[in-house]
Amino acid sequence: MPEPAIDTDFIRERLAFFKGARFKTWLDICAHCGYCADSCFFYTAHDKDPKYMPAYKIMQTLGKLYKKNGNVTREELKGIADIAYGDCTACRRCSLYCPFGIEPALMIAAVRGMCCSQGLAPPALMEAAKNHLEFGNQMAITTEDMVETCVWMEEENEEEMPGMKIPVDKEGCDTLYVLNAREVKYYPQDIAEAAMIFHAAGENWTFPSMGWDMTNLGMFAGHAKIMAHAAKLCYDAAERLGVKRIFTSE
Amino acid sequence: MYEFVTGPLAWIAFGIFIIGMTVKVISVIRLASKKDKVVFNHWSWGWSFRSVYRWLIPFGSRSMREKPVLTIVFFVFHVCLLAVPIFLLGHNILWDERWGITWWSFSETSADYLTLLLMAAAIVLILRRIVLPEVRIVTTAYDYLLLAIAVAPFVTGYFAYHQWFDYKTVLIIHILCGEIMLIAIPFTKLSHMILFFFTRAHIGSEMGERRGAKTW
Amino acid sequence: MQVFHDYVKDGKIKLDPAKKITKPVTYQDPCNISRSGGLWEEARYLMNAMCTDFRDMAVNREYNHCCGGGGGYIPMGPEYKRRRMASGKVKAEQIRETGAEMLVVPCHNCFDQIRDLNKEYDLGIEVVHFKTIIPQVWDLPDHLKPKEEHGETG
Amino acid sequence: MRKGMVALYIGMAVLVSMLCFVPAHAQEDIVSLADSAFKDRQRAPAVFVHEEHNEKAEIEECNVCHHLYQGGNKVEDESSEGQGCSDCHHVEEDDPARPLMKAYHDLCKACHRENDEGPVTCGECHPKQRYVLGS
Repeated sequence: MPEPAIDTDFIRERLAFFKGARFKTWLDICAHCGYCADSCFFYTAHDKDPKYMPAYKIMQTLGKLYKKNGNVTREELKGIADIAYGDCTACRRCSLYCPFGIEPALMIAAVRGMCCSQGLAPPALMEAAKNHLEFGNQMAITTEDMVETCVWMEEENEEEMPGMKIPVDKEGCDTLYVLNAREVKYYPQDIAEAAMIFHAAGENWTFPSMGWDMTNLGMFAGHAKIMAHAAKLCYDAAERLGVKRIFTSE
Repeated sequence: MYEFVTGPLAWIAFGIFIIGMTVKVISVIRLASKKDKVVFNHWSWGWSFRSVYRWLIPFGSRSMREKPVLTIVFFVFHVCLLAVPIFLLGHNILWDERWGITWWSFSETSADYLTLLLMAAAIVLILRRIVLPEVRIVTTAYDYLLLAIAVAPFVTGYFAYHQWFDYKTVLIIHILCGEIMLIAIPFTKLSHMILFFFTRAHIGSEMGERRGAKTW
Repeated sequence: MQVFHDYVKDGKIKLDPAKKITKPVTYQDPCNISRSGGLWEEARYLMNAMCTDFRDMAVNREYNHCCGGGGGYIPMGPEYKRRRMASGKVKAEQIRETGAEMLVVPCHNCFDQIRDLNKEYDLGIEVVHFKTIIPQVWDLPDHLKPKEEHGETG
Repeated sequence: MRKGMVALYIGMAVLVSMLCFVPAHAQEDIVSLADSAFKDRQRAPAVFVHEEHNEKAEIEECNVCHHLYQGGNKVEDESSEGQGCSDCHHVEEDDPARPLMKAYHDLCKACHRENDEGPVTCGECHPKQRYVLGS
């Protein structure tokens, strides 16, 4: 099956959108001085292979897109996506080492957005991100499963800590607790541990049946719609239950 | 010719430099207030100033401390680049005669040594670009051109001071090089001489205000 | 993180000094919590409250190195695992240098990544959350204690 | 009586003109403006061959350069030759009578620029090696 052509008009439009004062100034003044190289663990982990130094990664991604004004082939964009997703975790460490305080992480995020729009985000990441839309969390866990897990954890730890509850959707609490969907799927004990601590501290808390996954894979993938959706779920839950604050597990 | 390059052309060069930089600053601020509103939601002058200040003093930032040799070279280069032309006796006399402004000057001998120091620093910077793979990979012809634009007034100035070759010709070339640099600043990466303060202030506030993370 | 710190600092949860962990422990500063979250001193307060031999990594606080699993790297799946392991070398070496036997990390991304690194680089380290460790070292008031005094959980 | 007065006048005039003649002769040897008031020189003294300069520039009146100021106003028809420039202009930069270096620069360069003749750049007057332009 022939791969669809790149929607260069769209890319151009995004490039124009991102060209605010920050991106423009950053790209304009990067002096290619090399201060950022040693700050990047991709660079040091690969025996100082220069192709992993942050400034180069930006030149090869966002720099290239601006230089060609979005007119890239699918092959080229694949290469760009490979760097944007696979050679940078957007940890922002290089920003602290740059004399100009340039933020490659934000630029990588912008590039990811453009790659994602052309279907070039890593498939597994994209799939997990899409789960946010369908299930409200990245692990495709249904609300029933989640509530069941909570009940199971309550029972499991009954002996350990009598009276400990995992209150789902309790209205009028002080605190809304949200967590990483991996906890529910792989480490259910984590919920219990949090519950025990809240219980011991006498916290008046609740756990939402929807909007409990605070991870935002849409953001990592560069999918603005999913990103907004995932964040909204959490805030909706907070509003619905009338809590004063949100605690996240991380 | 000398009258022309120190007269009308000097006016043009300084004019383009000052107007260009002003336009640049205004357009950055305007663009930022239009497209980067998020920056101003949590702006902190305190964090900004501290970030700028720490990066202006030698070894004021962790990044600089981790690369001491490079930092020394960078500082020598930048300090000489700014100080020598501003405090050079010959320039001072010229400004006094033409525009009636004057200030403290270096002695001719110290200016001479500082120029040598700058050229040495420039050579190190060029060698770095050639020798170090992580710098070579990001180096483009444009980077060398910028270095050339920045260093040419000093090389020619050094020649003129020592009156090597045909003095008057060298002097005129020197003045032209200086004017080319002034004109180039607003339109090239050299504009970092002013934009540095903006980007530094931004990151200082960005990382500091919300997170308390030091950007130095 | 902030919450646990406040609980312990405000005395809502009391820690039992006798239960403090004695083996060498280190702490992973997650990018989103330290550099982008500003919560590094809180973590150290907790660490020192919970263990007797806390060893910081060579580069820490806001200058920490990413574990190598951030930015959605973990959910990118198995195709990316080799690259993830290769780039995690820096973190693995940092951990090894501390000589710690246990590593506390408040972030699930880092958690998974460091567990993978543990296997890949044979670090022989126990990776845990604050959540896991606090119930091990706390001093519960009597009315909250289980009927037949267990002491510690696994 | 009258004759005696005339003789006295003539005698004085001769004396004065002789006095004038002596320094004028001495000036023939001037080849540079090495004013001893400058203690630490930044550059070599400016090359200046008095007679040659005046011939070339067609200057006949001394006070074109050896001006005399009184109360801030130039006194026409009077000249100050015989005095050193540094008698009035001091090296100190806050000298109200125009600091010495500036006085030299202004005097020479203003005239050169006005007449579009003669050196105006640093190195033309202050050669790095004196013998190059000294001849």
